[in-house]
Amino acid sequence: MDAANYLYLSVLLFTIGAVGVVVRRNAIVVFMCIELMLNAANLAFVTFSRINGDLNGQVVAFFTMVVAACEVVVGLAIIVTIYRSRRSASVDDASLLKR
Amino acid sequence: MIELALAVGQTQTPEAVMFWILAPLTVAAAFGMLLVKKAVHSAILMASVMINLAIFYIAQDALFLGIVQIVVYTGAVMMLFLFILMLVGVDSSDSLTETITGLRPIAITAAVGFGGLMVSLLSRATLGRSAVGLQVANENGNVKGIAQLLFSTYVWPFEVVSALLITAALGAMVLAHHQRLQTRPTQRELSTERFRGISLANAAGLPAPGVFARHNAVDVPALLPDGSPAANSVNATLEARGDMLNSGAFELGKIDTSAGEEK
Amino acid sequence: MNSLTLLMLLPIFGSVAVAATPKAKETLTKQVALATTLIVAAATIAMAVSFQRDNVDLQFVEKYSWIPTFGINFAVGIDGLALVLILMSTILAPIVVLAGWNESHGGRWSVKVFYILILVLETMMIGVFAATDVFLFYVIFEAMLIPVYFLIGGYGSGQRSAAAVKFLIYSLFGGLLMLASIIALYVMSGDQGGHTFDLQALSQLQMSSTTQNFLFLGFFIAFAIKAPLWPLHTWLPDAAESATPGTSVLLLGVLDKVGTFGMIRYCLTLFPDASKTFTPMILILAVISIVYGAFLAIGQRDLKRLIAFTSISHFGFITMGIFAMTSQGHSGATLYMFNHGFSTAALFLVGGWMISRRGSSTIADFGGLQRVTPVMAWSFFLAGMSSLALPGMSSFVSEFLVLVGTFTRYPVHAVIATFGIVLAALYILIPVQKALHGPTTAGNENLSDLNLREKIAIAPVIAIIIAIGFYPAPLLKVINPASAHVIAQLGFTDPAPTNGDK
Amino acid sequence: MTTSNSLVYLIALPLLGAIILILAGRRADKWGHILGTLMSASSFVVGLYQLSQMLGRSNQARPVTQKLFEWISVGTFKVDAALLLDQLSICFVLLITGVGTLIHIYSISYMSHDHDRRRFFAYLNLFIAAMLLLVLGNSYLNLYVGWEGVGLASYLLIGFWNQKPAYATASKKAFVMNRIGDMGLSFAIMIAFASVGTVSFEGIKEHVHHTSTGALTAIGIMLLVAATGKSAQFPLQAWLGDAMAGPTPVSALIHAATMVTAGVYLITRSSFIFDAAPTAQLLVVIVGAITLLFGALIGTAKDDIKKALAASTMSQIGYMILGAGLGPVGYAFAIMHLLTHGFFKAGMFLGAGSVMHGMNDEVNMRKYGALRKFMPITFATFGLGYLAILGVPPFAGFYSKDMIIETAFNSGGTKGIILGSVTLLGAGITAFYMTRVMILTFTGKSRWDEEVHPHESPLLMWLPMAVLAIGSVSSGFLLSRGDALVNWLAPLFEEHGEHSELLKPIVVSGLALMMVAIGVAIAFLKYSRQEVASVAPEDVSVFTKIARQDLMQDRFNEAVFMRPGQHLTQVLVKTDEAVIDGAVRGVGQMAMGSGALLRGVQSGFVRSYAALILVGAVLLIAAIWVVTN
Repeated sequence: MDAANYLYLSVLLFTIGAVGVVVRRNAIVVFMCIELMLNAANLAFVTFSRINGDLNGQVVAFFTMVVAACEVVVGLAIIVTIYRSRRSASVDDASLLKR
Repeated sequence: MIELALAVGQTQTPEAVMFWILAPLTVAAAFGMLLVKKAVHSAILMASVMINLAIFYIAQDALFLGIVQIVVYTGAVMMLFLFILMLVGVDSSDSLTETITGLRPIAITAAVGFGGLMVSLLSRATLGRSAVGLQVANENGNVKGIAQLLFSTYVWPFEVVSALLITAALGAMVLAHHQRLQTRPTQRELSTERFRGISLANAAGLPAPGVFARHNAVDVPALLPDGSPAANSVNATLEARGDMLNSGAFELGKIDTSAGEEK
Repeated sequence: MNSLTLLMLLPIFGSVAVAATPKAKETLTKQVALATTLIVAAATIAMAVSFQRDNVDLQFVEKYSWIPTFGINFAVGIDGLALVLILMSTILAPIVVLAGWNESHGGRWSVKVFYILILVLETMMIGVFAATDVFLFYVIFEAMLIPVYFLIGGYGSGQRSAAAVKFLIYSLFGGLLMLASIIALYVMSGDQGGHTFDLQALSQLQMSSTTQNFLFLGFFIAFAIKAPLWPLHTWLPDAAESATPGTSVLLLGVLDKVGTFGMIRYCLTLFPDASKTFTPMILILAVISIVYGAFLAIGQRDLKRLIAFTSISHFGFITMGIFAMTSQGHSGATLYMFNHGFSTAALFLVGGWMISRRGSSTIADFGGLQRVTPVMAWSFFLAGMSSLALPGMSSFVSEFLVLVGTFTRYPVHAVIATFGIVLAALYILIPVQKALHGPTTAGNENLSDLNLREKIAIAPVIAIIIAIGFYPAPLLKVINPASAHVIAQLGFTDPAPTNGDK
Repeated sequence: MTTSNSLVYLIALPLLGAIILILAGRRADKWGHILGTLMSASSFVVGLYQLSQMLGRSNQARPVTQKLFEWISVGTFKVDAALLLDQLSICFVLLITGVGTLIHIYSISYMSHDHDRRRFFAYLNLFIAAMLLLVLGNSYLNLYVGWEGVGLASYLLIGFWNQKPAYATASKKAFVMNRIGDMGLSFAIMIAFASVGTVSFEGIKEHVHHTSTGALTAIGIMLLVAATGKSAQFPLQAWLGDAMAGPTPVSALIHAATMVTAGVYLITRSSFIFDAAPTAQLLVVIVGAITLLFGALIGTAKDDIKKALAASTMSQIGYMILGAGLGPVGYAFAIMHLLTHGFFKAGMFLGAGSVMHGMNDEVNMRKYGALRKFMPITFATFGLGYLAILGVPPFAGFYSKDMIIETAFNSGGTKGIILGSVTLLGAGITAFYMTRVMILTFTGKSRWDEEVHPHESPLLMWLPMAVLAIGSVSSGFLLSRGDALVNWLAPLFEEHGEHSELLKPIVVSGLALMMVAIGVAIAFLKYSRQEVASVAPEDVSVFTKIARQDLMQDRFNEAVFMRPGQHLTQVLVKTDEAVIDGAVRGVGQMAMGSGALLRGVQSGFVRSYAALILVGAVLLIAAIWVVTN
């Protein structure tokens, strides 16, 4: 089987994730969509690793996972904090940046 | 299309069977994430995407990553998501109508453009190259191979990432930490407050939800002796979140008339 | 005193001294500032005495390496043109300090800051005329904006912030164009024998006429904004309206001269061919400025704006004289720069006193001042007569030289510009009539006449105006060789008498 | 040419007086008028001394010069501050300082009640100095300094009582209209320099012969423009009537005897240019002819005694200009008329001042009448001036005016007949309006208000009037006896060939006297035989109405220059704010507008930022796609 198919799948997932980030309003869902994009990237890395016959791609994917975990921890903490003060998990409600 | 057909034709190995079954499922689950209203459903769909990905990793000779994906990602991270969801309110459902004008068409057009361009680029880049495969690299086992790289070439990034992880943990703690402005009232104080308060009505505690009402669900207010709903019988969080059912609908004898809710 | 660098440092020392004075003793601060400016003026006069009048080369030349990597030097030197302008600036400075003794009150910042700004500005005023390194000139040209910006925005009146910003942005825009041209010159100098910013070396550059035209415009627009030439003048009335009278004097009297000075020193020297190409257009702009400024002055209701517009008209004359390319026009223009400094100073200072006494700058609020405050009225009248170039006043000599010099080569321009003298009579006599004549209007009965300090401040200005009007020879003898040199370098000779064969 | 070191004192003395009086301020109130008079008188003495010196020299050596210092010198444009006193200048010097001193003396008394009398004398001295500079300057540029100097003095003196808005406006109007004339003078100087290369009288005179007629005509016309401004000639005559706002001595000195005649001086001084430029000369004559009728017609309708005299001045200067425009033959007569006019018109103005002095500053002649009994000396001096202006022999005007009329007739062809007729007609009208002035003021019944108590003026006032009256009587005879003035001035002007005599002098005199008699008779019939209304009647012919409004000159100026000018100014002010500054502000607003527009993108919504990032990524990838394609 052509390994490129995984790449196409990765692109598809990434795109779906990107749309989700933009379209969904629930901060947690937005977060999950970001995770989806990261995972899509990971899939691409793993596939590259296979195509090149080299484990470097897998290591990068591993690092990505760690960074993603960190990001999730902090991000979710932020969501909780925002929820605590604003009683809402909608990203649209946290729009004070413009003022 | 011809290339796609060729690719389909080439996919004959078991891996191909697996791919052509799981890949559509993965994409469908991902799509579902966008479309379902409830965040919990999204989370579950996300988990399924992740498990599928883990299978793809393993299929591509990335055994370690596949396991990590399941254990760390699907197991830990997704559970964290669920926890937070619970904390925020598991029942809350999103409205999918767009409030920012023009955002959705832009997003979709951009996404389609993005996907199309990427696919086009990928097809240019990979066309006519076959994969090398990881048989050589994984000679001593996938885990050993990765470990060798991690602790030699990537030892410095590895350390940095560990620092990052600790920092993130600390950061999360700091963010989640809630400074109390007053000392926590003791049992005694609470009790005094109940009895010395403005009214004795709450001395025996707040009314439980659902009492005398048609439903005894937690989000249905109790009915007072005169038949009007008791707003304070329902958890304030539910009310704030808008999850409380309209008590007017359960009011005795006034089922069809709408009555303003007492505060 | 034979060192320009030292001359430039003197006000800096003074500003340090001013900064060291205790905050509570404002009078001491002012006295230190006044003493500094007086010393600088005396030093400049001493310098002028030892100036060799017939030597057309730069004198008092000094050169120190500043940024060797880019071939930038701290290079100064003056010819007759620069000497006259430095003389004017340093004589005006103590007058401004003395005349505006109380201008620093009611500002955003303390009295000390006001005088530090003035003294720093004085250093730059000397430097900008003395610089012979194009980069140094540019740096001072732009840096001068800073103290003026704060002087307008911090101590002015009315819409002072808006006016200060308008002034700054206008000037910066021009400066930016000039910077582009300077960089282009620098790059070209690298291709032709070594990177340099030296004015002398840059004037020898070979360049195509298109390049020259573009670079010329870069410089010229910057100077046309400074010198306010129609239609780039609209910052001036606003700035003058908001600034304190003293600041206005420095702004119109000295800073704007950098524009006309730059036209001679940089536009004509660096781009002789382009100057010739653009001369017809510039002359038209100059003539428009003369007539337009005069008409606008007639139509003003605010005294400060009126004076600003008269200056636009006068700058039209100066520009016309510069680009008439005759020795009379050139010398006249240079002399005009000197004279305009003093006649505008007189108008602004006396106008400022009138305004501060009355608490309004609307001309209609005055009336009958000649009965109430005869000395002030006389001073204003004489300043006005100088502005309308009455013979016997210094401006007449320069204005007439400009007209005669222009007429010999561009008769039509000169004829139209001469109509400006009728308009000048109107724009001076209308405010004179409204403010000084007529019955004393309500609210003016108890205005006080000039006090001793103010009389001391205005007396030298009027004395210079009248003295130069009758005996301009000392200045003309300094100016003439420099003007003749510029004209000769451009390859022009004065038109010979035609005997009417036209 | 003879040089002298004392010429400068002529100017310096009165100038010093002016400076002292201005700088000394109130401290000089007590002695200011005496100092002013002394300075003027001493200048007169210097003038007499110069005359005596000049008489002692031969005809060609009479002009003297004095170089003071190098004034302006740039390239070939070299102008020295230098003075020239020749036969022409000395006439003016003596007229200015002589009449000037008399008027100083008169003013001591006339202005004694004004607490700004010192300032008045300062201005008078300033005027004397400027006027002397005007006639003594040896180049057009020096003349120009004096030219504007007298304009300034005139402005200050007309507006002496500038607390009255109308007076302040009158002074401004005089200055501005004079400036239009000055502009002509600057044009003349510029053309002279561009075409001849010098601006001194001597230098231009030398080059006249190889300078083209075109250039000379241009210079001549521009000099004429200058003359019309200063001498209140058509079309720049409108300021003179309003200039009567100044104190009466000023009207006598500046607006009758001296400053307004500067135009005549300029044209005579430039005789070498006009003689070589016939077109310009013709224009001079035309201007003179128009103005002499114009002024005379205005004079017939004025009820204000000073304005009637001003109109008369305008008309008489018209005679002089016309005389000067007739070429070499006419210059001397123009100057002669200028001198005699200086005497009799100054005398009459002082008389008018005396009348006003006795009548509580009333200027309306309809409120006078029968003053002969109350002011006998004024009546006598005024009457002598009256006879002089009419040209009744042997009074001064007879000699000078008849000469101009005669020269006009003799100027040849149709031109001569037209000019002669015009001057004759002018003489008739002059007789009419001057008689009217006499009748309304001094004879008939008294028409003044009750509170007025007319009385004769004090000695200091009537003495100068008497002196001027003597001049009015005798000057014409003295100047023309044996062609004294003509011969005196002859070296300055080109020789003139004999003209054919159209009419014999005796015939001209007869005709002139006949016209005068007619004019006087009409005036008698109209004003002496019937009651004069003390209020100007309204039911008058349209011509009278127009004449009362100075033949619409102000209306014309207002409609053609002032209002369009004001509109233009207003439009330009608005344009400047809206269009030019608007464009500048527009650039600023464009920046702010685009900022505001782009700010919409910064909605604060994270998702819109994300969408932008996505769009950016797409664009980036599209770029890669295009590049790698």
